[in-house]
Amino acid sequence: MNLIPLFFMSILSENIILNKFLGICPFMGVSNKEKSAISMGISVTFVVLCSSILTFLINKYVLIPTDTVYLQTLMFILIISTFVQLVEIILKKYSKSLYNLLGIYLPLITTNCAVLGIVLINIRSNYTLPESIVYALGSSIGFTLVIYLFSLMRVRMDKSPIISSFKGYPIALIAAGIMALIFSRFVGV
Amino acid sequence: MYSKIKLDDNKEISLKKELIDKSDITYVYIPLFNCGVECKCLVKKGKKVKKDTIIGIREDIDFPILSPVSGTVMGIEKRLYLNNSLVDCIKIKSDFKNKSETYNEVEDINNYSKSKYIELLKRFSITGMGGSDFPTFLKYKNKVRTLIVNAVECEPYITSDYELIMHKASEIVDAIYAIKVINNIDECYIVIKRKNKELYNVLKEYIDFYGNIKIVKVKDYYPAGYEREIVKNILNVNYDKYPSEKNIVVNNISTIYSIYKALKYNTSISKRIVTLSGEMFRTPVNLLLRIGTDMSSVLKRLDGYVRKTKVKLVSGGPMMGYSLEDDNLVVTKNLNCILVIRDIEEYDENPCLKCGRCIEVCPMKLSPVSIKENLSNPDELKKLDVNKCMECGLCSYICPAKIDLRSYVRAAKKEVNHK
Amino acid sequence: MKFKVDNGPHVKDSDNTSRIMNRLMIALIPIICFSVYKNVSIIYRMDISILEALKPLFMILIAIFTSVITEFLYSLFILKKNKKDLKEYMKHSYAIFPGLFLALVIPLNTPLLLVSLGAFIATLIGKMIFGGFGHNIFNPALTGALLVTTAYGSFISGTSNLFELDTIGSATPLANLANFNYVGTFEQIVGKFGSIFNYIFGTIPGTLGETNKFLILIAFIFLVATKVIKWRIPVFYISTVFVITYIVSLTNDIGIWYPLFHILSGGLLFGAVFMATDPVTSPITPMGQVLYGIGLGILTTILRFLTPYPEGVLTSILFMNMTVSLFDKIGLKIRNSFNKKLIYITIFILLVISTGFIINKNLNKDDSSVKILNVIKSEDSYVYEMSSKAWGVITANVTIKDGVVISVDIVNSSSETKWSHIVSNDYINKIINGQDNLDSLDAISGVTITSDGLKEMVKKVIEDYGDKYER
Amino acid sequence: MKKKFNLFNWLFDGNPLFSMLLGMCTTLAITTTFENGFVMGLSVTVVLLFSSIIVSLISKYISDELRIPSYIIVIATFVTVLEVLLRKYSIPVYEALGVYLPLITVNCIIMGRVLSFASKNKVGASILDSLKCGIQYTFAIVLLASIREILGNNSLTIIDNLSGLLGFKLSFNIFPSSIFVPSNIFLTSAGAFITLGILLGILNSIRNRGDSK
Repeated sequence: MNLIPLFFMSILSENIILNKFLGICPFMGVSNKEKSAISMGISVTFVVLCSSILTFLINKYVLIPTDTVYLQTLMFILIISTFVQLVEIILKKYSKSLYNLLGIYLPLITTNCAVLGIVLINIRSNYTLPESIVYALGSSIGFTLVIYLFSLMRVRMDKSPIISSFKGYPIALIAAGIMALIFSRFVGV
Repeated sequence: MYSKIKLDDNKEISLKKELIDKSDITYVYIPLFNCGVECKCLVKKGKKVKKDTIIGIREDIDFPILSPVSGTVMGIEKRLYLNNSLVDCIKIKSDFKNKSETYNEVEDINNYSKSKYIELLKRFSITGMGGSDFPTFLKYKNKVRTLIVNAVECEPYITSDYELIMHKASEIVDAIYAIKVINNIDECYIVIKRKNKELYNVLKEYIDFYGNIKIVKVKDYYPAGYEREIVKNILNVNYDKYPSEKNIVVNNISTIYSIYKALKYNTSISKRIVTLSGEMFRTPVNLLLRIGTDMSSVLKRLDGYVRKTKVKLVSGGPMMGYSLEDDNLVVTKNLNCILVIRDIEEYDENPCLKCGRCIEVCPMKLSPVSIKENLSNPDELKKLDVNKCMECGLCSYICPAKIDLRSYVRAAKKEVNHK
Repeated sequence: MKFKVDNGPHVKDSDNTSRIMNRLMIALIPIICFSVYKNVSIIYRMDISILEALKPLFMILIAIFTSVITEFLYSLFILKKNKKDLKEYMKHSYAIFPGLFLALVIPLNTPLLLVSLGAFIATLIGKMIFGGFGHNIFNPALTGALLVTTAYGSFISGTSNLFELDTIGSATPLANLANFNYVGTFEQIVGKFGSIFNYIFGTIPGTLGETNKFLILIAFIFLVATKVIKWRIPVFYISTVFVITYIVSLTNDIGIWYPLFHILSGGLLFGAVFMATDPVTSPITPMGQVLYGIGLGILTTILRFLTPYPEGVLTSILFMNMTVSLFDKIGLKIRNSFNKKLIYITIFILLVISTGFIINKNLNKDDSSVKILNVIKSEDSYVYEMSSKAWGVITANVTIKDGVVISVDIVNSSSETKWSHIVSNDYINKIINGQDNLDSLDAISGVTITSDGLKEMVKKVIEDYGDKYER
Repeated sequence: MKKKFNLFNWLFDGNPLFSMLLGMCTTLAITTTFENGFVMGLSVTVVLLFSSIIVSLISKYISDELRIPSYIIVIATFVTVLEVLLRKYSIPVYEALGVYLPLITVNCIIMGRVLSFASKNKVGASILDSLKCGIQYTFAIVLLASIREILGNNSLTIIDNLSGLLGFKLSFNIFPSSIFVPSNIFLTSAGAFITLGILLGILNSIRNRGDSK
């Protein structure tokens, strides 16, 4: 799988949210304002990129040699949460503005399925290092794209007279379903 | 890029008949109200007043309110003002002698000094007669480089300015020249619709006599007669709030005539032409009415209603005018038309089609539908610069879903301004 | 005497929503009549039953009937409207259009049951759940079409398409183009369907709405003159597609007919004039519409060239429906200053040109239609995961044991592949038995592309197995 | 009158999936067959049970800001144990759940339940609560899985991947294929979203109608 199709595939047809269902909790929760959607996306991209590199290295040089592959889940979760803690401290100290922009979402990411999901898929489909970086980058861009598009639609849906039992989550799910259908038509780009 | 909307102005229906003089009435009601500000009454019941005596004052700019007739003050009563709100007016019983306090004929009206001119405008309470009722003397306070006389009358049905020009063209041009000399204005323009050929011929004769007053013809589209629109069309200048920022003064043609009366005869204008028109009015006509007449008596005498259940009485033009509850409206200097039109009920609102016509039609390039949708968050409203809206009503006019967008924009204005 | 008081302007424009919708209906009628005439005239020559001939008419009637009934029942039971204002509600919610547009977009050979299901879904999920008329985000007809073609795709292509089997052996012009890897001579791509005029006057296979381009053009002029649709969207949409395909034709030095072919074939013209300009699901601001049109053009060309699905219009319109409020935001921001508009226009034009070159680059890559996805070694045989771009993408697992292919099972196939034919002729076993001289095995009529695809796959596996594992 | 022990209300009002919409990451993906749903529900319940026991025991000794990382470690260990067991005993189930098995650690239900309930109450109460929450979640996920499978390919596989363990296969078709033609859209991701959306809508309307009566 050379890199370019992998990159586009991970954004469009194999989109993390719409095709693999990872990261739906923030997808439903956070995407009511465009600003919060974008900042969520950026923070996820930031964390996923670095943690996938980290996990790849650790998996290659620590887990496989010592044949403790089953410790993967535990190890990755630890890496991700410590990494998020690290990022929070760095941001707080160095760039205050970036911190207020991303700050509130960082703790949310540790419990976000998308981050661990992307990392695990990278390892499970045994991508090489460049491939896993491209895949991580692609899926987090896909994540941000879908969350941003969805927040655009959410703003409009909140204003329209949907019947009470479908307001809120059910209509959001149906709209996400249609989005998933549209994204699945982009196969092979 | 906005497509210019041409309204079918059916003005000719009120020009068929000759001007009828209905100005001899006994009771006169002068509203203690100017440009949205309440005024104080200075006279008590039973006091004898002459024409042009000061009977009320607007404290903040001490602008006088004058009596149009000589007679005795009967007291204060509530009457309907043209914006459909009850206002207390001074009731005066006219003694038909019509003696004016300050009347004297002046030979040469050009040699007033600027300060005397402004003092005159204030003394004879000259206000904008196009509908704004704005005290004219404030406009002439600082240096004036261009004077624009607005005779476009772009609202449908209204022909009162048209009628005035046909009768008083020479006096108007004399007044324009006098103002030009007094304030040493560089350029003077009279703006008329290209369509009104007769006005052009009538004015041309007198204009040639004075030389450097120019007549400008404007295309016949709806908000052509608006201050901002005229200034942009002729001088290609955009001002923020008032034209006086760019030393421009825009006066309605009837205001010029009232200035003429003040300069020539030192008296205030006491009569004004009001168009009475509309499909539901059997004989549309132009009336010469005294300021302060109560329309209900005039209308009863004419009794021209085509009796139908769904009827609307509108003061001013159909686009900018206010619909009135009752017909006991009081004639004021800025009332130029009374309409009796059918209330079309198929104007009920249905969901917005998002067709984008209101955006294309807005002369100030605003987006009324986005303003309607963002009523709840004020920071978005600021970005849509709501205050530039001149409430011409075109967005509500063009909307196929018949949504009254102008009232949403008005609400947004209130929301943004009171913050 | 008391008068009625309201604060709006007291005289209003005579035009209103129902008149706009009537004019839209008038514009559609000639297109419907032509499609019915076309089907009847073709069948007349082949003397098939009248019922079959009038299928387009039945399709449209059933679609309209279902969508009106669904809306009626929805407002009766779920919105709980009482008798009086139910009539009023129905008058103002234009229930006909989701069904009608669906009938005009869905391929001709969909069984009637599916058409009514599509109309039901289009009205219910496409429009009513989002809040009824004026509040839906996606174009209802297209949502219905997308859901139905994805859900029962194999069903649609299963039944024989009367029109195709008759005159031209294979599928719509666009599918045919896909087989030639999007680049070919005039003969191969256009010639097969007669001259360019056939395209304009619609004697080529395709869905109901997209056949007669001439009528669509007339309808476009009529609709723009009477201010029914937003003219900027179709104009910029079609010119973008023209520019991009022109770039592709220039770089591969094909004639000017190539961009014309792209515009006149498939659902582009009908989609641009009727579907993309559906007022509710398109941007409001003028500049937003311009950028929306250009975006649509870029997406459609990408979808047409780079994805196995021949038809790009449906998906690109639905995708762009999601970004409508983004384009409105941009439109509002730049409405006053000319140079901001210039910046956005140049950005989008650069995008258009770069898409042209990107497509061109991907085209020349000789991705032969058959690809080996990956090879899994089980006990003694190898399982090849193959994908072949026949009519849409088919992926299959071919197991080969020391040189002999023992089984070919299809993993998944795109919606347009016709499986009933392949299964009925037990074609797979034929391939397996005659696998040593596959070239002599001829394809099944009517399903030429799919059978060729399968043959190619098996040939590739044998050849690859030969040089990798034989030694 | 004593509130009738209404199974319907007990199942739905507080149901993590339907009312609070937690744990959707793992639900939608693998509920293509009844059995997958059932197995996922079971494994989530088991993990939830054990981790809430452990957490309720040790919550007193852990200082406040270390709470989240330590609880994650507890949950992760249990998930790894589950993973190893599954890999050892029934490969097909492990294959079926795939990536989503380790993702249970990040499942919002478990973290939510553990943080909000287990860390504050005694062992007994937290066991009961986790059981209740587990059963509710399994019921919800099984309901969704069966709907999707019936509509998807007109069958209901109860035991298929587990056959290695239990020895017998049990799956049967629901409607005779002449009447109802299944479409595989319900098995794709789009189908999952739409089915869950409509399901939630219907459940809300039932509950609203129930309240308004």
